[in-house]
This record gives sequence, C-alpha cells and structure tokens, in this order.
Amino acid sequence: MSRWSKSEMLVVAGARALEGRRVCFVGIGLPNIAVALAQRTVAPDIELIYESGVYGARPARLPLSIGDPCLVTGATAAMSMVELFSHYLQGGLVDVGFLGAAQLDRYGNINTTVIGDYERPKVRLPGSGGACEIAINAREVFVLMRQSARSFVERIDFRTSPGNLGGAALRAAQGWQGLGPSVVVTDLGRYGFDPDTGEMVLLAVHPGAEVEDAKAATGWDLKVADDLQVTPDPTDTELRLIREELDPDGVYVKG
Amino acid sequence: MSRWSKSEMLVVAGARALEGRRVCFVGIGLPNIAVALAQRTVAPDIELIYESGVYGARPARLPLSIGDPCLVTGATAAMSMVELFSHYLQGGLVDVGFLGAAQLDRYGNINTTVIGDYERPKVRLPGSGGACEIAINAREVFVLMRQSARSFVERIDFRTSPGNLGGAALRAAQGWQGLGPSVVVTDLGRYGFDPDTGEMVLLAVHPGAEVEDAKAATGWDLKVADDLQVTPDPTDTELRLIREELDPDGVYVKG
Amino acid sequence: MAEDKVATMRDAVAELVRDGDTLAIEGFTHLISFAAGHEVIRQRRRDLTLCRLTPDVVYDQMIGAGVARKLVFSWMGNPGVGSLHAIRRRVEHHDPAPLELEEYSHFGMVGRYAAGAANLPFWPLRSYFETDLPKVNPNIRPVTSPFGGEPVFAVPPLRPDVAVVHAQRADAAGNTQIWGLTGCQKEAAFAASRVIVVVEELVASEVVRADPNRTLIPGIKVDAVVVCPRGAHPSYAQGYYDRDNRFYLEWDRISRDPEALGGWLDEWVHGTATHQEYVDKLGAERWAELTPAPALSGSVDYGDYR
Amino acid sequence: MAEDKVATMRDAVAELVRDGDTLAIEGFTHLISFAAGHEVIRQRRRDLTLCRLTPDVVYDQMIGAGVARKLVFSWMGNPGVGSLHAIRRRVEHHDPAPLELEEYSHFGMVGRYAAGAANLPFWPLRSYFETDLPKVNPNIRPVTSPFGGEPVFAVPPLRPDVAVVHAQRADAAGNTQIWGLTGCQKEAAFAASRVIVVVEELVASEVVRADPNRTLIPGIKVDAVVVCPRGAHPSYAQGYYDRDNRFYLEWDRISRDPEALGGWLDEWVHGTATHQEYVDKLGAERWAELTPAPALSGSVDYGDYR
Repeated sequence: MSRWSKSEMLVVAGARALEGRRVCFVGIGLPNIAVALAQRTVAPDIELIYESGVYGARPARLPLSIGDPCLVTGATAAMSMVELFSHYLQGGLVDVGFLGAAQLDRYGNINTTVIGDYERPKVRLPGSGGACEIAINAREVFVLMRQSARSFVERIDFRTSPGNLGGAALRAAQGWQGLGPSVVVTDLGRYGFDPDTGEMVLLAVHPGAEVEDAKAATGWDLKVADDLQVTPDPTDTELRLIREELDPDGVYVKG
Repeated sequence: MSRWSKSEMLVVAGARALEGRRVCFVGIGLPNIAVALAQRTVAPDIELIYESGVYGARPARLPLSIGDPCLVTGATAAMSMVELFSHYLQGGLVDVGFLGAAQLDRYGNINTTVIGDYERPKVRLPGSGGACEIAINAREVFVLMRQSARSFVERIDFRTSPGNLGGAALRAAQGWQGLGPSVVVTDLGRYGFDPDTGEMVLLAVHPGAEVEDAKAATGWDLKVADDLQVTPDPTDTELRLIREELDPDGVYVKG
Repeated sequence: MAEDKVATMRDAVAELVRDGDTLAIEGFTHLISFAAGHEVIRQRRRDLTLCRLTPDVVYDQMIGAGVARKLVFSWMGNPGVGSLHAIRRRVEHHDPAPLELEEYSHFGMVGRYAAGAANLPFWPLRSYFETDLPKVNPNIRPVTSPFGGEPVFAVPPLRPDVAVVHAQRADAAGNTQIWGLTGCQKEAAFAASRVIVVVEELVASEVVRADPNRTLIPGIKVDAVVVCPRGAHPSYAQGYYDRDNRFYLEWDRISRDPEALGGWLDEWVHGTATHQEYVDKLGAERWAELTPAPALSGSVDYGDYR
Repeated sequence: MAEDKVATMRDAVAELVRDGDTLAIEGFTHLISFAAGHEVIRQRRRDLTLCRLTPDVVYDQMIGAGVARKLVFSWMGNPGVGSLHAIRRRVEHHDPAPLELEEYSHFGMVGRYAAGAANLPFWPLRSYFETDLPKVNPNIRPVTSPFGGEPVFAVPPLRPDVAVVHAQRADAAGNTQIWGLTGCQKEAAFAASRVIVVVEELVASEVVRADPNRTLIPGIKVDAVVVCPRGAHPSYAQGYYDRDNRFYLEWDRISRDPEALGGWLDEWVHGTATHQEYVDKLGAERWAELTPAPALSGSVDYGDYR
C-alpha cells in the first residue's frame, strides 16, 4: 500500500482505540469513519448508537451523516430522541462517547460553540448537539480531532462539554456516571490523562511525527509519557478498508 | 321491549351524558358499557381512550377489561402508558374522564382505596389506578356508580381522587386544567354540581325512582334542583343494543 | 457474533431471581408472564418485594404461595371480575401474615419506572394534589418548578433487581419486539438491574432488524431469553391467543378459599414441572377457543440504501 | 365520520402560520419539511421565532429569506458538509441584521418539547453540569430532587404556535404514521398549539388502524394534512427517497454568497408556485438516482378478536 495521509492515520488510531468496547455513541464527522473501521477490524461486535435515534446500526454504506437512512435499515432499534437520550445515554448504556472538538484544553474540556465572545463571536460553531450530555453520561469519552496550537489551547473560549474540569478529582466529586475523557487521538499522536492530575499526556506519536511537532501544536506545556510509544503503521487491511470500502472518494481522509 | 333493570337505566343515562363530547377516557366496569352504548347512539364520533395505552379504539366486541385485545385491533393508536398519561391525559386532550367510586361525598370527592382505616382497612379496595390523575387532568369528570347511603357519604374514608375539594372555588384556585366532576349518574338519578358551592344537586330521577329514594340513599342532606326532571325512559334501541349486542350475558347489567 | 442468551425458565429464575429481591413482572392485562411467576413459586423464593401497576391474578397466586413480604402497586384487583382475595386476606386480616403495601397511582408507578430507566432522581407529574395518597406514602413529595415556582408532585425512581417481560418475539441476543399494549415494560426493563425476556417465538436477528421501529428492548439490557409459548396464560399475547376470561372468573372462587388456592397451586404449579406441562394440561380444546383469526399489520418499506 | 383535514400547502400555511409565530419544522435529518419552509418564504412571513434541534439548510434558506428574528436550537450546521452561512452572517456580522439565539444541547431541546407535550412546568435532565451553557441561557436552571437533594438541571416547556411534521403517511383525519428516525416530532406536535402534517401518501383510515403501534400523532392534534410527495427534499423519507447529498454540498457554495442565495430563492422558491413544480424542475433523472430498492418490514398479526 502507498504511504498514508495524516487523516488516514488519525482514523486508524481512532478505530484501534475502540478495541474491547461494547457500545459506542458515534458523533458526526471523523468518528463516523473511525467506528466503521473499528467494526470491520478490532471491534466486530461493537454496537453503534447515534443521537438521531438508532441503536445497533449495521450501515450497508458509509453514512454521510448521523441521520443517514442506511443507519436505520437493518438496525436493531430505531426510537425517539427522548428515549435515546434518557434510556440509553442518561440510563448508562453507553461505554464510549466519541466527540470532536474545535478547542480542547489540557483537562479535556471541549469547546464546540464559539471562537471569541459568545455574544459577538468571531466564528459561530455548531454548538453542543448531544456532546454536552455525552461528555457527562458516557462511561468514557474519546476525542478525535486535528491538532494545532489553535485547537489545543491553554484556555477554551466556551466550555460546551466538560472534560476533567480543572483536575482529576473534580469530576469524581460530582458523582457522574461518566468517568470523563480517556483517549484523545489527533493527526499527530494519541493522548491519555494522568489519573492524579487529570491532565492530558502524550502517550504515542504517529509514525513520521515527532514529540516536538506535538509540542508545537499545543498551546500549553505538554506532558509526555516516560515510555512514549510510536503508533504502529496502518496495516494494509486498514488502508484498503478506508480507501476502497469506507471512503473511496476521500471525503473524510483527504487531508 | 320489556321493562328495564336499574343497571340498564344507569348505563343508558351514563351513555346519554356523553352527547357532544369528543374524547372520553374510559374506566373499568360500568363506564365501559356506557361508552360503548354512547358510541352506537348519541356520540358516534367519540374517541375512546384507555389507560392501558389505546387511543381511538373501535372494539369489535364488548371489551371485558380495559386491556382487552379487541381494543387494540383496529384502533387509531397503541402506545406506552407513559405516553398515554403524559401526552394525552396530562397534555390536556381528554374531554371526559369516566370514573367509578366506592364512596363519594357531596363535593364529588372520590374514595376507591379503603373502607375504614388505611393501615388496617375493613375493606381493601383497588386503589387509584389512573383515577387520581384523571380527576385532576381530564376537562370534566363523570362518575357512574350504584347509589346507597353507604356509597353517598357525608365523609369519605380516603380521598383517592379530588372532586370539588371543599367547595367550587377551591379547584379553580389550584389552576388545574380539569374543571372537576360535572355529572354523576347512579341507578336512581342524574346529578350535577352547583356552580357556586360545588355541591352535588339532584337534577333528574330515573323513571320509577322518587326523590325520597335518592334522599334515603344519600348520607347528607341532598340538594334537589327546582326544576327536577324525570329521565326519559330507555328507548327500544338502547335496550336492544345493551341486551343483544353489548351485554347479552348480562355481566354488567344484571343488577 | 452476538451472545446467545437463550435459557430455560428454570435456569433463568434460578440464576437471576434471588430471595429478598425487588421483582417486577410487568404487563398491563397483556403479556403478563404467569409462567415466570409460577417458576418463582416452584423454586420457593421468599421475602420478595413485588412491583406491578396492577397486581392481578399472577401476584395473588405468588402472594398466596408466600413468596412476598411487600407489594408496590397502583391498582389491585382481578380486572373485570373483582378482588384478589389472597392479597386482601393478608392486608385486612394479616392472614397468614401482614403484607407491606407501598401505593401510588398508575402515572406515579409509570413515572417511577421512567425515572429508573432515565437514571433521574425523581419524576415530576401533575397528580396527587389534594388527595390522601401523599399522606400515606412519604415517597410522593411536592417539587417546585425552577421556572415560576409552580408546584407539582414527584415520585422517586423504581429500580427493580429483576424485571420480567413477556413478548411476542426476540432474537437469541434478547432484542425484543412487542405489539399491542406495551404498558410500561420498556421502562421497567431499562430500570432493572437484571432482565428476563420470555417469548412466544424465538426469531432470527434478521426478523427484528427488518423492522427496527418495533423493537422495545435491546439485547444489551437482557440477561436471559426464555422461549415459552403461551407463557402469558391466562393473560394474552396480541395476535397469538386471547385472554382466558373463564380462568379469571374461576380464580375468584379459588382464591376466596385458602385451601382451594393451595390445592390449585399443588395441581397447576408444583404439579407441573414446566409451563409446557401446564399448557398441555389445559388441553387443545381450550387453546382452540382462545386462538383469534388473523388481522395483519401490513408491511412498510424501509428502503435498501447502499 | 371523522373530519377531513386535507388542505393545500398554500392554504395550510396561510391559515395556520402567522407573522410573529413560534414555528417548529422538526425532523432529525429525516423527514424535514422543506416544502413547508419554502411556502413560508413564498408567503413572506416575518418575525418568526424558529425552533429546531438542528437548524440546517431549510432554516438557512428561511433565515436567508428574512422570515425570522430568533432561533432556538441545539446544533447549527450543514450536516456532513459544514456551516450555514446565511445564519452565520447574521450572528457574526449582523448582516443584514442580528439574529437572536437561544441555545441548548440536543437533550435540552428534546426535554423542552417533552415538557410542552406533557404539560409540565419543567423537564429534569443530567446535563449542563460545569458548562458555560447555563451562563448564556437563563432558561437552563438547576433543580433539586425532593428525594435526597441531588441537583440536576431543568429546562422549561417549549410550546410552539405551529409545528410542521413531514410523515410517510396519514389519513384524512390526520392520524399520522412514521417509520425510520422519528426524532422529536411526536413531542413537538403534542407541544404545539397548531399542527400541520405533510405526507408522502394519503391513506385510508384502515391502513393506519391495521398497525396502531406505528401511529405517531393522532388526528385530534392535527389541524391540516397536506399531501406533498417528495416534500422533504433534499432531506429524505425512509423507504421513499434518499437524502440528496449533492444538494447539501451545493448549498455550501450558494449560501456563502448572499447574491447566489437570493438567486436560488428566486429560481427555486418564488419561481415555483407549488412544490410539485420544484419536484418537476429537479427532473426525473435526479429522482431515479434517489430512489432506494425495497426493504420490507414484514407484517405482524394483531389478531381479529370478536
């Protein structure tokens, strides 16, 4: 297989993180293709749940949105959104909530609302959608995003979805069923969170990326794991699935 | 047609009271046959709603309970009970709630819970079922029951479902959408409520019954309307429907 | 491959229902799992807290058999017939022992299951105003709206240890579909820690997936799938068999007399090893009487999107 | 005889949607009534408050056309494509005028409709903790459980003046059935004062009654039934046609440029008298591409009980 793009690496690393997970709440965009890849590789039994009101989707094509008709045909259950959010998400059935972010801080707090001032924003972003309640109620939160000093920031402009708040102990004190963000995957590497401080830690860099690249694309003094790994290369199978089956037109992974 | 029983008269008078009503919440027992008769006579367009989770029932036989399968087959909608109680009843779509009572006081407050002390009752009755919320949320409440000095009482042993509380103004002050009981039909007569005091008033005696019979079967000093009516006799059509179509075995109207 | 959760009723009850549990066998007139109730009696469970909107004949049988110490409910009767005499003896005469009661209205019970399913600390509803119910049940409490201060009432979540749901069909993974009256079975199942689904028919996963809007409970909430045709008798399964009203009438006579009740349990519950024996004992003629003519829903098109 | 509520889209909008109304055209990706949105534009309604979880292309068109002064929402974007540029211009640059925003999360919006449908003064939910959303929206408030004092958040009821629901089918009385994604259309319809149902197919009452569990909205809540096949384009109707992704991509280009947007409205909305003209203008080839192969639900048996 030919060399891969940064977006392909991002999708592959996101998919691999789903190994062993049972029920995954799939967000719009990159998570969509990452879970499709996981379902075909490391997590064949994973149940996909979409805020549009689908549980146990088996899409016959790559869905172009989280409300695509291919998610319903052949699914285990289609239901109202009130049922999905109350019984499945708030009810505690979701293992992993997969979120994107426009801005992320060192504690995994997420902004998808505005860049700039709320009342007169520089950029008006989409807002929460279901992200706010996913971040609180899903057992774990995975964040998938492209990394830069503008997206990994010291201070987010708006807290749409809570991460580890200001530190690890704070979320536990709230008594939420959601344990908070556990994995962040970017086009540069894979991150976890320090169990004591709740702060993000670089665990692995993707092949071709250096620690310095990750540090340069981070707006705070980035912690790096002592036993920093290098992400194994995408396999031929992973790349073939992405290129031939999941995203032949390169809609998701062109970058 | 042969002379009718007191129970037949009760059912006929109950059915006639539904004229012009649109959506009727049907309770277990006598209301069941009264609405079936109304649907075939004075209220052909009435929509029947059952707490079991059915709206727009068109039963092909007389249902033997409010959860009978004949209520579902051919109905407009079958739904969960949470939807029925929240969207239809609490949501304000029910014109008339049809209730029974073991004890009724002069203000139309209803007991269907216990005779005697709650903790160690002389008779343990079924309890509220949906009656408590029907009494609060249905626009009007009709009560259908057999009358005696033991059932029309000065003081009920337990208030399961609110009538006019202690007087007419009190319910209005609560701001409920339900206007309270408006019709009581017994085997002796038909009653309304004084708009000023909220107290029950005998409006009509059934043929064969006298005012004195009604007074004797009432545990308080019964008010009687100045223009007391006599209920028109059951028609041949009404009696034929009851005897041949709705209750050929006399399950409901034997008494 | 999805997990295969198919089990016998004996094994499902032995493994999942424990002495002292809070147990909900739900179903409003429709799809009441008498077969599960009978197996609980056979296995002589004790000190159960039984929950149900309408404790009807199945709970009268179970309480008559001595499996329960408490009943959480909203309407107690033999629907369309009269009283539940075994329960009344315990309440009115403490015969043979008192029975603790915790009482709501239907919407209150529904709200309790809904709060349990939704993991909420309370469920608000417009009920109970100016009634005596909050006076006898401290679990019915006022709550004030943060928007304008309007008072409504609230009930707390009900989270049964075990919920039993009888259904027309499920696949081996427990993905369950019901049509007709669905009562509060969905909420009870989502609220429960353990769920037993009892079905008329075990179907291929493809049958469920052909009509995803008809799915009531996903397999992920289900611990055991018991295949038990006619397991709802004398209750009914829409499209499969009718309610056996003759039995409901007969039960009135049986349950008035503790000895007759004991005899009935000996003959029909302890005297049958499985529900299939009970079904056979009822006889083919009785089942023929209870079988409806077909009335098909018709099919809708979900579209094949590739 | 049940009332016949069948009306043209022109008459339904003329009679039921008024300047200044709070209007909800709901549907999560699926069954979005673009046809109703276009008719609102054609009739030049003004000062509307538009509600929708996901203001997508239809609201970008309506807001670009100047019908609205306020937007109540939870996720604002062109799903799978990017931004809604007409809305962003008004928010970021007040071009041509500011747009008032009232913002929730999805569950908050769903809860608002649910509270409206259930006539509750608030809806409790486990969301918003430790976020900035309550700081910018005073309608998101804490509420304390009367059982143990646990804090959750609450949102107030949303009661639109008008809700528009696109559905696969309804009868003339407005009894409406939907399959596939049902979003929060039921809650929006029950919460609204007036309801317009727009359908792919008008069916006999018997078709609805053959499958009562599939009914989403009863006719008693419905004011007008508009028969408008393909009225959800470029959104989709499960089993009838696919989402027209090409259009969603094209819209990105169109809405970036106010002049292109104006031109599009002139050609496709003001330039067509009815939705049928719009459908014809798209052409048979486009519709052929969007038509899925069949995937039938199968039929279930309700039983004929006499």
